[in-house]
Amino acid sequence: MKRFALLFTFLVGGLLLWGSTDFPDWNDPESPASTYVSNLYITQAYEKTHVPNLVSAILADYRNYDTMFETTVVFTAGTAIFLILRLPLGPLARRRNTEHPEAEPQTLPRDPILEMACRVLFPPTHLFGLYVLTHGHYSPGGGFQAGVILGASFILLAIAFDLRATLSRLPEGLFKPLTALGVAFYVGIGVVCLLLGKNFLDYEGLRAIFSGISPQMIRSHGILLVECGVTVTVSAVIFAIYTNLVSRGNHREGL
Amino acid sequence: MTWVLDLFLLLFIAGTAVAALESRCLLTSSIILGAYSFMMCLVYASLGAVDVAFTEAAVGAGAGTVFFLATILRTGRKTSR
Amino acid sequence: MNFIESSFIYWFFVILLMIGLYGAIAKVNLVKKLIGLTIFQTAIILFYVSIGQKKGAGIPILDVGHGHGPPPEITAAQYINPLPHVLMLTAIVVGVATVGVALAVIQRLYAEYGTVEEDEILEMIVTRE
Amino acid sequence: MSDQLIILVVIWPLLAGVFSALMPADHKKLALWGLLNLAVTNLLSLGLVRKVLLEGTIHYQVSGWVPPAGSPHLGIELKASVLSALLSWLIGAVALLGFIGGRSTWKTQIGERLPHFMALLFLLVAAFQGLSLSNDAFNLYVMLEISSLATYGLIAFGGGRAYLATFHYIVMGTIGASFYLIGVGYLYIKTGTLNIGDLAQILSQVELTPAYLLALGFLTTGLLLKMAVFPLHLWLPNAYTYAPASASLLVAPLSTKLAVFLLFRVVNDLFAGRIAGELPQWSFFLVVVASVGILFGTSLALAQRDLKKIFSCLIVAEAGYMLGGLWLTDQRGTVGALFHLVNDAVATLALFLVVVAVVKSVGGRNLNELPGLFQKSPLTAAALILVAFNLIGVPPTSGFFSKATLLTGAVASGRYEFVAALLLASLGNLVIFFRVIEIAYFDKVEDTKVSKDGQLAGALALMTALLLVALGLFSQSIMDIFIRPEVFS
Repeated sequence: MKRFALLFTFLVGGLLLWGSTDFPDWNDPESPASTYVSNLYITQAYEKTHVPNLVSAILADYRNYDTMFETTVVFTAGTAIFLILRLPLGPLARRRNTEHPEAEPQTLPRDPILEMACRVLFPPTHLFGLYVLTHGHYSPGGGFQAGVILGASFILLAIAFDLRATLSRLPEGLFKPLTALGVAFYVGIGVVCLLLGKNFLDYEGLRAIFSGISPQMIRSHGILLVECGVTVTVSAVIFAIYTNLVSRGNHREGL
Repeated sequence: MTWVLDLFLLLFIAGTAVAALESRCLLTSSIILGAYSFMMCLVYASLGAVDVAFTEAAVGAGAGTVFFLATILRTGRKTSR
Repeated sequence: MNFIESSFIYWFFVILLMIGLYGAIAKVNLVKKLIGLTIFQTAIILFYVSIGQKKGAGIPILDVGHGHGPPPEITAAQYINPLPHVLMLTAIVVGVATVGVALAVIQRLYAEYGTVEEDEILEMIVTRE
Repeated sequence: MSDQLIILVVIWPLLAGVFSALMPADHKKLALWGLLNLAVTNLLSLGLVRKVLLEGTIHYQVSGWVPPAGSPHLGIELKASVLSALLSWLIGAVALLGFIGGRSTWKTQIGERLPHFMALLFLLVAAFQGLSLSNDAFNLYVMLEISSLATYGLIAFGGGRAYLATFHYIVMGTIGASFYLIGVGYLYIKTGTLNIGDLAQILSQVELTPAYLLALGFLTTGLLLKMAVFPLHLWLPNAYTYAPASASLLVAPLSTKLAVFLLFRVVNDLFAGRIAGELPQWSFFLVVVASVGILFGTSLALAQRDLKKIFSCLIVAEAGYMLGGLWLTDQRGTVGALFHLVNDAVATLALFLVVVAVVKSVGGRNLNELPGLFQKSPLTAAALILVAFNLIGVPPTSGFFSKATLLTGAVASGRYEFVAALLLASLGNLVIFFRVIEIAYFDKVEDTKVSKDGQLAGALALMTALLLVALGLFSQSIMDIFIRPEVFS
């Protein structure tokens, strides 16, 4: 296996190096990748959407169909992990459990310094997450990053205190539906655009609701709306994945 | 003189990649993988991809490492290979 | 001479890809396999990001304050190609989702067989039948 | 509203999946909910097929970025040709029949996790629909990954040995998808666009330099991994065997077939007509791989004793048929491969429905548990025989017509090793099914009470198997209307 792996690896590596002989100069402004479609994005995106961060503009407007499915990927992963870890144990595992019963769930003793530090850190982390979400139009950031930061703040809570205490404040019945609702919100905006007579996820359709807004600003607002949906799903899924992975799916013991 | 720093960074990244794969302790491996992710962020950022760097720092180095740690805590951290 | 902004970065991508691919195929420990897979995926992200680079261009965020000023004069040469960045945001998220699912499977394998070494698991499967 | 049909086909199952996760675990209500949504998906797909037949290929710009004439596409484009519309309906129909067939196994295999299980099923349907309708190279990667992630969850749900199989699938599947991504990156470096239509237009005018060849190579290798062609098939047999029945009913018929369809897009749309003229050695190599794969898959199936595993191994062989057909550099080969795709999706569905029915009738799916099947459930036995005819290639089942078209293509391009592999595989299938039917028919058992559950499941399997005969009877018109217009000549 090792020898086969080496052979395969060097084959792939060699082929990739051979391919590089045929590339345009690496940072050439005139290469096809940086001229054909890319120039249109750079020169038109701001004019059409009023979003200075071109990455946000393309991510949540030009290619928002991709982003919708990316959110779905996150939701799918959350659901799959939930399914896998909640399965009943197989016969072999049950036998092992009766032969060597597991020690009581071990948690580290609670540490007042750590807890205090987390108390202090928790609100600014949330605030930063929301800032990253809303300021994604003007600086690096956006729905995914904000979602991960928000999710991470809850993970921090779960690590510093114990998992059960965190779950009593943020119970599974609350964040599990949120994973689905975020995706539903994103798709819902697309459907609203569709019902208002435009193509799916064409934010111009929303102008019928927000009257008196320029076509550029409605795109800007549309981007913010879908990013909110992304944030909800991502933060809930990140926390759900953590709680399930760390407790083998039974939510009894934390890190 | 930035090329010295760049070269050092790239060598260090390749080193951490190998170390993460070859370490005997899975806990060490996953922490090194976190370091690897963080240094990849530096490379992305120096290539001008600030959004990618941000996402990699949050998702790859942050959440990914925590997931690895959670799993290793619940399985085992030693490996003979 | 700048290493990161030259075709040297492509060689570096190939090296990382080879390390990751080797780890994903040859390692026996399942967590190590997954680490190899992660390195493999980051290598591809590096490849895409490096496609976007452009000599003398800045990051793809326009310098227009909070978007209320008059539209500035924009020439394409001023900004780095943003499209590969967008694609890679997607790829990173897909990568971490895959890792999460794989880790869940590893936990179940451990619960079932008491080990995360592939050869030991295969051996137990054979003896069980 | 009818302009929006193409997007509704994708987002209806997506929304259904998302809301399934929120439903309570009530089997009866969820069955109704699933049936309703799949029926709507089918109706939407049928509407799409009708619209495409009347008005020709549909191009749809998601988020409304319609490019001015002569300018490249900025947004993501969906495209429904007659073939992809047909495929979209095929997905809906297979999902519906598989859903009904899997209903009886929910109680024992799925239990209270049903809402999430169903969410993954619907997300998988949505991803499949997206794969068949998208016209953007990167969007196809995202769709591939959703379909893979949902499949991982569904397969791992089988428990026990399914876990290791899933892990292998995750590693192989991710490497495959990443290879596809590298291929797309190479094309992007050289052309600067991701839209398949624009890419094809540029590619038709350039000389095929190393970067293009590598792009083609990586796209093909990645998709071969997803198709599970020998020697990249290692993950498939175990993964499909140990998956829960209602998951394998959806995954097994469609998953590899959509990878075949993507390969068709690469060979036929992106590199239209270039392969026959400029890359004859690639065609030679891949047809040899396909021939070896067919023989290997069939002999692998011969060695198994678990009915479901036999059928899973046959999928590996069938992937070889379609790979070979696509690379024959003959139009008839491609037509045969695509018709075989449709035929094989239905045939695999019928095979796995037979497995469900067999388990219901005789209580197990190992060959030594089969005796008495003919007495206990004659309908299941009839379905088994009919599908066997299809796989062996007996007229009037569609298997005969797809194989005949593949054979004429192979003979016309002088690839006799492929001809030999096809004929030997038919012989191998004959042996496999003769052995199964022999055990099921001649070995007598004491208890010959007709199993009611088995008869019900068998009736559905028989109905699906009869669809194969219908496909066979209409094979010429299906090829003429849906497949030939799409194949580059």
